[in-house]
Amino acid sequence: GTNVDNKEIILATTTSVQDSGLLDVLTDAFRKETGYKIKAIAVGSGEAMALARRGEADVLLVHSPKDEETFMQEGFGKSRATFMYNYFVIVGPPDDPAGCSQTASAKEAFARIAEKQANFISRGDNSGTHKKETALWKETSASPKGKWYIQAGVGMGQTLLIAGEKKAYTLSDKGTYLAFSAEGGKSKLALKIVRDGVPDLKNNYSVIVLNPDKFPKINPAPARRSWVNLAGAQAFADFLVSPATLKLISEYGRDKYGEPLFYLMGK
Amino acid sequence: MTLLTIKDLQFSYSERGDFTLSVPRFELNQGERVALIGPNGAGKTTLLQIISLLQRPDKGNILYDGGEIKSRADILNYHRSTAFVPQRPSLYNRSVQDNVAIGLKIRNISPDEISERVDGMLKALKIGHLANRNALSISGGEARRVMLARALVLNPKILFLDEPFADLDEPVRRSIIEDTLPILSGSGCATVFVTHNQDETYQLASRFMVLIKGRIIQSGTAYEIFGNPASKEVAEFIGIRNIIPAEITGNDNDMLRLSLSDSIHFLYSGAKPDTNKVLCLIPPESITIATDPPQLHSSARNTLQGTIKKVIPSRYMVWLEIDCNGVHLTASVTHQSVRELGLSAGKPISVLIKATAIQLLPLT
Amino acid sequence: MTLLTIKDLQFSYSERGDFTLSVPRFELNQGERVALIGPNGAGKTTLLQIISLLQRPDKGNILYDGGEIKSRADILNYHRSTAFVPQRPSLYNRSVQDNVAIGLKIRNISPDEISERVDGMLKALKIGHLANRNALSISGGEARRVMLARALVLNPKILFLDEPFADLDEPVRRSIIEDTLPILSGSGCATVFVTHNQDETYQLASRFMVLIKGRIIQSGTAYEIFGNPASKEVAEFIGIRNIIPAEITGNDNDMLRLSLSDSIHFLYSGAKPDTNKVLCLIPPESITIATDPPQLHSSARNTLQGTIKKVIPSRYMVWLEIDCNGVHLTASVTHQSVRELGLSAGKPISVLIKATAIQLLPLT
Amino acid sequence: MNEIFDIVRTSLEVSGLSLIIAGVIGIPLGVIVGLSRFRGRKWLIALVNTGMGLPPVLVGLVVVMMMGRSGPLGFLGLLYSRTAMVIAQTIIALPLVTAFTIAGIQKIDPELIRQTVSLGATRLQFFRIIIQEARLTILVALMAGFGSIISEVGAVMMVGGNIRGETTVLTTGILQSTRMGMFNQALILGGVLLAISFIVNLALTLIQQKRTDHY
Amino acid sequence: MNEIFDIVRTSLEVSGLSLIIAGVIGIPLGVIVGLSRFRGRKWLIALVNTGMGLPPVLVGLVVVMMMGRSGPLGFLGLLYSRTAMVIAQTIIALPLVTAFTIAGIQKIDPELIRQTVSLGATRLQFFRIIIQEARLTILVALMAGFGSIISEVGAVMMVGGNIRGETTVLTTGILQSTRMGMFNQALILGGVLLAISFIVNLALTLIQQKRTDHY
Ligand SMILES: Nc1ncnc2c1ncn2[C@@H]1O[C@H](COP(=O)(O)OP(=O)(O)OP(=O)(O)O)[C@@H](O)[C@H]1O
Ligand SMILES: Nc1ncnc2c1ncn2[C@@H]1O[C@H](COP(=O)(O)OP(=O)(O)OP(=O)(O)O)[C@@H](O)[C@H]1O
Ligand SMILES: [Mg+2]
Ligand SMILES: [Mg+2]
Repeated sequence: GTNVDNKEIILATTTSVQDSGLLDVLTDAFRKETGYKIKAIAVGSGEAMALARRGEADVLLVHSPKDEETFMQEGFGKSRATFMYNYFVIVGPPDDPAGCSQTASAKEAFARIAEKQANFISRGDNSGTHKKETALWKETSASPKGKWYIQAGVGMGQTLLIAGEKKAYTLSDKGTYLAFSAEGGKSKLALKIVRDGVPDLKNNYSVIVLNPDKFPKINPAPARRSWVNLAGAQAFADFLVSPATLKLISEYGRDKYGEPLFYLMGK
Repeated sequence: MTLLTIKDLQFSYSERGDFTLSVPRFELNQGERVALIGPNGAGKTTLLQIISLLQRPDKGNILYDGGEIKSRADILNYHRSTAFVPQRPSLYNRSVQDNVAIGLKIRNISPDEISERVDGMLKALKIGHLANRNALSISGGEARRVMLARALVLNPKILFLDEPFADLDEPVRRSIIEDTLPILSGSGCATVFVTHNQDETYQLASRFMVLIKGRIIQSGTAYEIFGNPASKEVAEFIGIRNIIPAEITGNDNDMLRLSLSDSIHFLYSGAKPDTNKVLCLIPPESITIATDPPQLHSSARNTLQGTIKKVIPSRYMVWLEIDCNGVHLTASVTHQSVRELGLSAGKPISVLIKATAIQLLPLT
Repeated sequence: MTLLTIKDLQFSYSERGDFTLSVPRFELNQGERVALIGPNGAGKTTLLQIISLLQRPDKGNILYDGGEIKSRADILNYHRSTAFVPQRPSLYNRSVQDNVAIGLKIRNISPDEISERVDGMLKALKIGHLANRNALSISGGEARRVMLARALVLNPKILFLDEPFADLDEPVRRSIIEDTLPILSGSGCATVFVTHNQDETYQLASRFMVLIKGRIIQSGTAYEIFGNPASKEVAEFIGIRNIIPAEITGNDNDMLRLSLSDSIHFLYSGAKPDTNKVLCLIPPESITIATDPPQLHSSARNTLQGTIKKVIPSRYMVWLEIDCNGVHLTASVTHQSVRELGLSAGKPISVLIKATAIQLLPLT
Repeated sequence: MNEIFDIVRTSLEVSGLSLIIAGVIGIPLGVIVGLSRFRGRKWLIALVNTGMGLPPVLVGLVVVMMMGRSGPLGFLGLLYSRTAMVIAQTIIALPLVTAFTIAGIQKIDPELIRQTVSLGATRLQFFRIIIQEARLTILVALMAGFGSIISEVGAVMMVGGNIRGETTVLTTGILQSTRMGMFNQALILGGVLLAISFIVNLALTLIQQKRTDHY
Repeated sequence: MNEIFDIVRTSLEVSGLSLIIAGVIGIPLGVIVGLSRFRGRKWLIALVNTGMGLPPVLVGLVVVMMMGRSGPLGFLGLLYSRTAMVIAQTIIALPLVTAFTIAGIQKIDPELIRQTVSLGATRLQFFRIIIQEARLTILVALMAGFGSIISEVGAVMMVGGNIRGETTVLTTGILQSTRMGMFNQALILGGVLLAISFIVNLALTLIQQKRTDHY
């Protein structure tokens, strides 16, 4: 087995969880409860899984369901639990030239944008959000190509800024959007949410515990057979789905934005 | 015609209080060659930099061609009319040719004329073969020649030279001193130069200024300076080796009697100084040596007996250190005399000193 | 005792083919003072750098104290036994005191001894007052003294000096030449020095080496070099101003008859050279001047009639340029003779040349 | 392949132009500051040196705030364009170029500077001669400037937006590849960047060292 | 407030230590390369100069790959620690420090170098004296090195992971604040960074300029 004395866990996580501030709350609570120390590396979901494939992490917190499935199929993950979600939002210019606010689903909204050739900023970086966007385009069967479709390979916050500058639509996680418009005093976003809350904008977050057998130790080092701190990773995954934690998650953000930033699965 | 007038000059290096340069008045005339001489650290370089407008004085006016130098344009015009060769060669990281041409280029002379003048000057200073070499990889004397070429090629109205001949070999130094500079002066160029080589100054200067500790102590012709140094410092600096304390003890046929010791007395034909205690200066070149029996020369009135202590041959003459009953004298004689009189250490001789060659300074 | 031996030395600056230094053999003995003289660019500095192991020769062996210098340790030991004063003062950006102390610090001398020796040396060179000044803001001559102090304070076994006196004032220069260096030699230190000042060389050197275009053309005592230059180049370089083409046209009482022109003939008492066409060298100091009527001196056998063209006074003597029926001669005489004989430009005179002073070189 | 080529071109164009502007401003500025004696000069030099430590991210942030729509220069609509990238990179390169020009100028023998004045050079001629004399250090200054901006990612990312085919440069490309987990592509782009940097530097170094060997 | 203080301390510790290591390696290296004549020296200099343009992101990537668990140095378990950050920043600062040391050394009068040899200095003494003589340029080199790493974000982010309270430094803090839309906090951190940079540089510049004014 893995060494119980190893009190450090490397968590590769999507930036949105860290940027929303939830991660700090969770890791602090976890540490208090179990004594484990979490080293949280906030990268995109894409990089997070790439790092994990190389064995650089013990546990993942990601939101890219398709890739997660592949990841599991390849045997990199020992267990996966989708434990919370929130919604992506489609944001766009306040005058909503493509009329997305009149649509009933994200798919429809994307189709309108493509049809009107309204500017759209894509994150183009294999992040969870980008994967979601790609999936949505696939559903609409409209091909996102042309001058209106701008691929900015930057983080979510900056993508929002670019969208604001270029009077463009974009797909964002809600937390980042709220953060950027709330403290936007200086660079107030010239954007509003044009589509929200529809089922196909659901954004599922999963925790994946790495499979230690995939990462046998090559160099002899004391006490551990695998790189992966399985015990710790498992403890964190268990912690996340424990009732107390779930309560914490469901309350998070309510005081600041009047609504929670994340919802529990099945609720 | 007065080219340059300096008035009430005052300067000191900001960080230090122990050196002040102070020149109440200095004038420079067309065609003149002024030698600025003085001990190390006297302020010669500093003064030269100030009067060539490369160092701003704390106080003082500088007039060029009758007009006071005030505006930027005046300064530029002055720099374009003058040339300055610093004590330490400072060359650009370019070819020798380009280094010499640079002043002309600055003056927007046509390339053809530049190349002609530069070539001529390089030949004159015998550095034609270096034209295309990088100026940072030549020998010390070659570098000095390039510095001189750079200045001379400009045909300046005033030439400032700070130790310009230091590492030149004898033939080139001679040709510059005997030909190049006199020709320049002939065409009206005024020269102010600093050198520690007394032969050079003597041959070149029409006027001397002795600077000691930031002050001009004496100025005049070679004859005045070397024959009549104004103070003990000047006398020591110019190498009047015989500076002997003495006392005026009486008169003798219009002449004063000087006692150098109980047994040694000189006659002196100059004016009587204020005090009786004096310093007696005897230029080494005014001492004549005779072998026994003393053969009295007409113009040498004072005769002493002595012994040669040391014979120090030099290129064109020989130094003799002589002991005359406890008074030590240095004389300079020709190689010929040494040979003919068979002068050597230990030999007893007569020393003849012309009364008119002796100079007295009050002992203070 | 031989301190240093150089064999088969060869060097050239890599980028250029036109200069090669080549010294087949050079030996330096304890207490010797060797003057390396030669025109600018002859290779004196280069040679000095090589024998002080600061420049690696292309070829050649260097033996110190009998052993060949090979290992790093040999080199270090050599550097610690010698001292080098470069042509251009190069000081560290530190106080004067620290600049002088640095060699001693490198040798791990105790701080007390260092401070004592440094203080003494600063006083000896009259720069005690500069001890705490930054060495980059002192005058040229002061910098030179610091360089000398840095070397002398080490009590080296060999001292290499490249133009060490260039910008020193006369009194300090004299005290170094007449006192400091002779004392050092007395204690066994060998000195190799370069200078363009012939007075300095003459007084200081026990042996001369004339370097021209990278080759040692002549070596010997002052008497040999200045009295008997080995070639026209040497003669020109050392300032034998009278170098006149002549022809041997006959014999006269064991002496050769030299014809300088149709009307001017000399007698010459040396050996007959291989060719009849020769260069006739007449040292200026061996010419005696007499006013009319010609007063034949015993030792001056050749008398010419001439006119003074130019009188060039110098510090301790006077140059006369004389025209003798188309043959131009330069003579050096004393100020006293000039005064006593009333010599001035335009004056007709007799020129007396000692037959033994003339030297012939084959004209090639 | 074609895309890499485009990225390289963008990188070179943006950083090249920035370097030129930084040189045109920074070199004369460095000469002036290096040679003149005026009150507050030390502070100015400290400021310039501090500029070398100017965090590119901060430069990016400020440029975004100035050039964003709501910023004072927003009306130009230049954010997320190459122009904005050039502006940011110029700001980053400028202190470096200036600081090293100052350092280079201060190394010139004061005697040579005096000599240049005494030769009667006008201000412009003076500058030309001194810059030419300090050319080797200025070359190093430019190399340092080029190195800093061609390899800089924070600011170009923020002001350029890493828009594919438009403002993606080598560094933002590397970052993006990394984020996408495409480490190999990141390494390839890194290799290209290093190769460019090496070639430029080798050329400049050869020029530079050729001249100093004379010394 | 307390957090900002911690971040500042981390920044100073990491960059300070990196600078010290880079100095200890880079200064002697620069002196050697600057003074010796050996084959391939120009190439080495070009390489060092290229190093100045080493993209921090690339350095970060390589360090991640070397020190990651699967990398050859993985057994040390040092990724996402300050040690890793120090390693990355040292790699970034080293070429800068070396290059400017070389430039500074090459400016020293060759006569002075010869003089130092002729005084009989051992290799170590020689180094000490020459470094002391070039101290002003070396100071600039260190300033440039410090400036480059204290303001660098790409590499520290990748190898340090921006772990709160542990590997968050000023720059990653700025980036994080920006990402979270907290522009004010970003500006505050930026201000702190600039202030540190300015104070360090002012101090060094005052030392430096004090000495050169003598000249
Ligand atoms: N660093 C260098 N690189 C190339 N050539 C050089 C270098 N230094 C000197 N030379 C050349 O080598 C020759 C000898 O120079 P060196 O400095 O030894 O002359 P020198 O006899 O000392 O002359 P001077 O009396 O002018 O000091 C000259 O032709 C000179 O131009
Ligand atoms: N840059 C400087 N800063 C401070 N003091 C200086 C500076 N340059 C020279 N001095 C000092 O000023 C005084 C005059 O120096 P200056 O160079 O004018 O002397 P000098 O007469 O030319 O001497 P030398 O014959 O040695 O060349 C000296 O005491 C010297 O130490
Ligand atoms: Mg001087
Ligand atoms: Mg020389």
